[in-house]
Amino acid sequence: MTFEQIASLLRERFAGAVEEVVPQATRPYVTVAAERWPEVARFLRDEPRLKLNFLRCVSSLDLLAEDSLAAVYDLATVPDAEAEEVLSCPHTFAVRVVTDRAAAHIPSVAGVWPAADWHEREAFDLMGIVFDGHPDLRRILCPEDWVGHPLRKDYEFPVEYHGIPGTTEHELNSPRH
Amino acid sequence: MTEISLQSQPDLLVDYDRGEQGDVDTEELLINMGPQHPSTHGVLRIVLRCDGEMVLEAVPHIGYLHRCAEKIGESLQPFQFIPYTDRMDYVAGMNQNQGFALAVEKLAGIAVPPRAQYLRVIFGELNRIASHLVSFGTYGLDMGAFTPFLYAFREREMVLDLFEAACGARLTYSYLTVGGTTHDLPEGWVDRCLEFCDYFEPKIDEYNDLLSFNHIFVKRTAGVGVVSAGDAVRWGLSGPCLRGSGVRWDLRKALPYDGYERFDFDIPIGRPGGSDRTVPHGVVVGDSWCRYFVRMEEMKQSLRIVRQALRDLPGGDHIVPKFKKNKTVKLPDDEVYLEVDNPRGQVGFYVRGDGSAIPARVKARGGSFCNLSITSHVVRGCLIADVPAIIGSIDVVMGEVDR
Amino acid sequence: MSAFGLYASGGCCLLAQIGLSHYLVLAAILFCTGAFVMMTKRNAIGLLLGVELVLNACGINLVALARYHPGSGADGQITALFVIALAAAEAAVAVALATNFYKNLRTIDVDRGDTLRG
Amino acid sequence: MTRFWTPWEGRPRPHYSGLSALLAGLGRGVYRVAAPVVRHRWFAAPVFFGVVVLGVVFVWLCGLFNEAVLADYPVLRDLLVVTGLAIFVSLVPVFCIWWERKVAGRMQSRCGVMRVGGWHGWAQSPADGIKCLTKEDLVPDDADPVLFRLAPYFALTPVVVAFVALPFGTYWVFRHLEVGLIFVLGMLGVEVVAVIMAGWASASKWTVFGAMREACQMVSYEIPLGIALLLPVMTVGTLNLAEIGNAQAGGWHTWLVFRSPFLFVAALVYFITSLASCKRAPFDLPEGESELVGGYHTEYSGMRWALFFFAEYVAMFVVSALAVILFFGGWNSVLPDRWGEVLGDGYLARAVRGVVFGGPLWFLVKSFLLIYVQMWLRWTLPRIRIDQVLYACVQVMLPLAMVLLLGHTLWELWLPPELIAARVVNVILAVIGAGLLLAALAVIIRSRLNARRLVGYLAVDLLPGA
Amino acid sequence: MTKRRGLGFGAMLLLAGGCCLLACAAAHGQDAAPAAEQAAEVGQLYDHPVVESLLFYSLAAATVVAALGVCIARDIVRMAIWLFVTLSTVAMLYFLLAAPFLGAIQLIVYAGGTLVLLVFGVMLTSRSPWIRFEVRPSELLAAGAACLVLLVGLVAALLRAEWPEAAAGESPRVATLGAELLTTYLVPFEAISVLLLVVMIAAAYLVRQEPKE
Repeated sequence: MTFEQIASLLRERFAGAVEEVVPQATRPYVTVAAERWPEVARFLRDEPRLKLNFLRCVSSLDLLAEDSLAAVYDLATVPDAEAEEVLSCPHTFAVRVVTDRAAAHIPSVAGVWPAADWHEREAFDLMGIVFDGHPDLRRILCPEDWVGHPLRKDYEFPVEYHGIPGTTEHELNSPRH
Repeated sequence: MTEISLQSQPDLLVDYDRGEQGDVDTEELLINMGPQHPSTHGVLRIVLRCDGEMVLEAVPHIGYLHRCAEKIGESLQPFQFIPYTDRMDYVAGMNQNQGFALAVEKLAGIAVPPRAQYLRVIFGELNRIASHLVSFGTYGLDMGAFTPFLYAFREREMVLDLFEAACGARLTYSYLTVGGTTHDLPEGWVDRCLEFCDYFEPKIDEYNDLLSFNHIFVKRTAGVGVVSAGDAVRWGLSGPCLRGSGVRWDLRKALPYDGYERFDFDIPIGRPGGSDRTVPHGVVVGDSWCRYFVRMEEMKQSLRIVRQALRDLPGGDHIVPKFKKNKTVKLPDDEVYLEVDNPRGQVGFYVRGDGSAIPARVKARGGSFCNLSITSHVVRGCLIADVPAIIGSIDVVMGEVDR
Repeated sequence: MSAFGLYASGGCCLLAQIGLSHYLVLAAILFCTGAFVMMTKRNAIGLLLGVELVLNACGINLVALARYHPGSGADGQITALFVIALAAAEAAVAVALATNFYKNLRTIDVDRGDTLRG
Repeated sequence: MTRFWTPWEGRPRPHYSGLSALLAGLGRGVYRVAAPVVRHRWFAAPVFFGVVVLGVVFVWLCGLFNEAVLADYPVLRDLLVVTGLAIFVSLVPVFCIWWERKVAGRMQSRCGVMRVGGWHGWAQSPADGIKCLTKEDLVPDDADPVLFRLAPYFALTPVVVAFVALPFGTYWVFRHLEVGLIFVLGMLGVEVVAVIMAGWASASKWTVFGAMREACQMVSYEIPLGIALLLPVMTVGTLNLAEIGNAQAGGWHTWLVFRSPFLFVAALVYFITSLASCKRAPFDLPEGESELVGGYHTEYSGMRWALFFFAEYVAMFVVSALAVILFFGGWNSVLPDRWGEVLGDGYLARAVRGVVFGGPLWFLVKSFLLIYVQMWLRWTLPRIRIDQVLYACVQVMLPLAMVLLLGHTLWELWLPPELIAARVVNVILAVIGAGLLLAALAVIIRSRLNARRLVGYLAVDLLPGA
Repeated sequence: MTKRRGLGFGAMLLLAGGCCLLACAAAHGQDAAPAAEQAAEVGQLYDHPVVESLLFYSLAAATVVAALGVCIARDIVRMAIWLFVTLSTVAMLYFLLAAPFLGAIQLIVYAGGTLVLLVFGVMLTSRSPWIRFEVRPSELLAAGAACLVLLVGLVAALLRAEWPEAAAGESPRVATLGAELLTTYLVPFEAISVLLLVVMIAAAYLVRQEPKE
């Protein structure tokens, strides 16, 4: 199925959920309302025509202009083990879920794709998006006591962390963030 | 959850202290495997909850190698970021270069000359061989067999010599770059590469005789850490881990890039024991032995691809001419996500431009990162000696996990 | 007779010929320490150690008596052999008991295990 | 100004005190003197000259001591033997470690140690010894201080004491113990206590795991080991190692291993179980570095750690020596001993007889051959899992050993060696053994001849030593 | 630290020297076939009363000290180690008593087997190796007193009693032991072996893994 077909399928299935369809992008995607996202995800995974069973990546975005954060879910369909000859990927798909920057909350889909577990933890760690309903949401790459979320555009690198100088004087004088 | 308590109060890891009275202590023993441990490749730390030699629960803790390369990517031009991709999976730098270069090219709409594509395929596959050699050798180490490690590195040195002849670097190449490759091949490189292919092909069978079919080795790995095909897909495993579970899925076939569709090669997958002369009895699809053996077979396929590519290697430019002089590329206000098939699984790069020469967002999806996430699901109810067997068969590179 | 022997015999005649009673006294001391251990240690394994000490004392007795009793033949040594075998068996059972004890009562403090519940 | 953080800030200086300080200073002094000498290759020449001279003297002694000389001066003799044993025991690990590194290197298509001392890094082990002496000796804070320090000595002592009853030749033994075999076995078995001490006293979980594994392994493998040793004992009818060795003086075919098929298999069983009992691969679980960081000696460093390795290598020699004495003809050569009578009784004749017709030389060669097989296995095989170790012992080795014992008993009862059938079997087995040895030799020669084809010419040309 | 290391060396030398000397003493009276005359000579030498008494006193001292160590040590593994020392010194005493077979068996069975078994028990019953059991001082006093009385009584009785102070007789050879075991003592021998079998089964039964419900 092409992107347009999947998008229209979603449109008619979840009228209000699909907020925006961007087919002209190099990698087209649809934007889904955060509160409806889990059911959409479950549909994408279980719909026999799609079977988007493989979560490739969860990329978190800091859209400073719109003052919002976003998580982009890249999906693909992986044929079953029995399929000997199916070597081409039936279809791929991408969903973007936008949330408010001040209080970033997106329902977790770790229950739909277990692969989302660590991806969402990473997004929470580096971008500060809180995934509601995540089994164990805590920092994964940064230390537990790290301050702030590094990938935000307005992030200030700490001057010192446990006696380790973080920002050198040069960077203090000419910040690059 | 226990994980949280472990993480937030590290002194819980000391489950007894000798001063206390009484003879009864906690039944379980909390063991801190890593970050400095001979068999946790790199700085992986796994907290094992053991009952005697039996592992009840394993909680991986990562991030010791975190450099936030993505933040760096947001302040550098693509050409400048290429070296950082090397440092992610430092065992398969070429493939990382290739992935990022492809993403940027797709975003900026750059067409790569055919010779460059062939060179990328050749070097990608050679680096797949080198990386699988490392994984094979270190897996032997994890099993307590020291010798295969040195054999593997002996051969890897030859691959590295080829790389050095081509780009001058032996570990972090930055050779495959946006628009092609930084240099063209030196004189006589192709002959040396063919020589290596002829030399290396029989070696693979030798390694199989030495380690893969060794009775002890099979006993140690067969049926250990079994991952069903469904689990593998659900947990987002990729590369040899996914194929070891019997899923015939390879991006080089499924979503071909750099003209992989030109070449003729097979996708080895895990097979049940006894199904075929080369698979010893007792092997279950998706166990450590399958994951390991898929790599051994992939090396042969890589040799096939390299031979074909060397055979009909076209002439012409090795890089888009305009990049020979000025190495800036304007990224449109658009986004792209592109995955390539690394030795360790699918490595994806999400690049988002904002009209300037510096990307607004760079996200790297590490294959090892996703493969490692299944650890706590698999390492349960096995023996302590099985933990290195499973981790080694998943074959993580912490640089890629922590990025 | 060698030079060393001559020198030794000339040197110190203070040390009397070692006889049966020396060994018996030593065995008695060993026996009492074993008894002391059995009385004071409340750890099941500790008790076991005490028993081993006592058994060793009796082993010394047997062998010494056999040695200084001409004509006794191999009796003493063989009995001591039996003692060692029995000690091994007893240790095995005792450790098994202690383990079981611990499984059921979560302790190997014998004073705390005063119930008959398996 | 930002404070720049240095990783070595506030790190304690290496701390020596008392005897360790003395040893450290001594080691440094020795190294200062030795290093420049060792660095120049010309030092190798006199060393090897000396080695040759010593060899000649040794050969002479071989002949000289093959009769009970000095029997009238027991104290002098004992002093001589004890000194010799001390020197030998301290040389065995030094040589074996260097040798193992060379063997490993060759098996891995590299050269092993090459630098220290010039010729093939012959001085590597002494240099390592000096290094271990000068290292700061660490005792973890939580460790049980006394037991932690005692454990290495408890590991080394028994295996050294085992040499009291270990004959290198008919008269080359400190004491002819009537129960020599059990004495040596007991000493080998005592070593496990040291390992448990070390593992427990280190107060580290890895070491405790190593100690537990060692305990399981030793206790379970001692049983098939002992049963396998019962077969030759039953055949010869004594526990005295010297007598067992002399019972095989009739030449190649009279070695006990060829006496009956059961003994033939028993030798194999003994070898495997002895691997397990001295923690050699594939049974090196107690120190399996990929699972338990260092096993029972994780927390040890410097001299104490070196003592553990001394103990391990000496134990390797002892088990190999036992195998040689009990199965492979001890110090007897492949030629029947009585052929040597024709040589007469001159000193020269004695020397020749001591070299050609059995003597410590043969004993050492055989033992070190077995040690070589141990190294060979170690650098070839992966490590077994603990449950597989115990399975292999209880389900395979133990029943096999028992069957062998029973079968050999019946064999000795029904087929006394005079019977023609027994002779035939004996000859067949002897031929098989010879065939195996020759096959091994052939393999070695072949691989030497076309290393390029086996390893690959690229690899050979890449060898640093090539 | 220095003293400790010295202590280590001392322990090694003491153990090694002791074992060697005792092995010499054990050579007494046994005609090891090829070196009969020599062994006899040496036997005579080491059989000298002074040497023998020196050996005995040093060994007895070591035994008593180790036994007291078992009493005093507080955590169980240390007790086991002390017991190990006691067992090995007793084994040496067997050598001194011209019962080398017993000595070797003691080393193998006790030091090798039983002790490891004990340590096993310790580590199986408690994951934390450092076990302490506090006993009330009153108990200690009572026990100590009782044992002291017992000791005094015993020693008094021993010294009072009239022992036939015969010189050491010819001690039986290992072959004799074996023959005796299979002839005179056949019944108890078989009984012991049956007992061992029963014990094996019993132990396996006691520590069996209950099925998880």
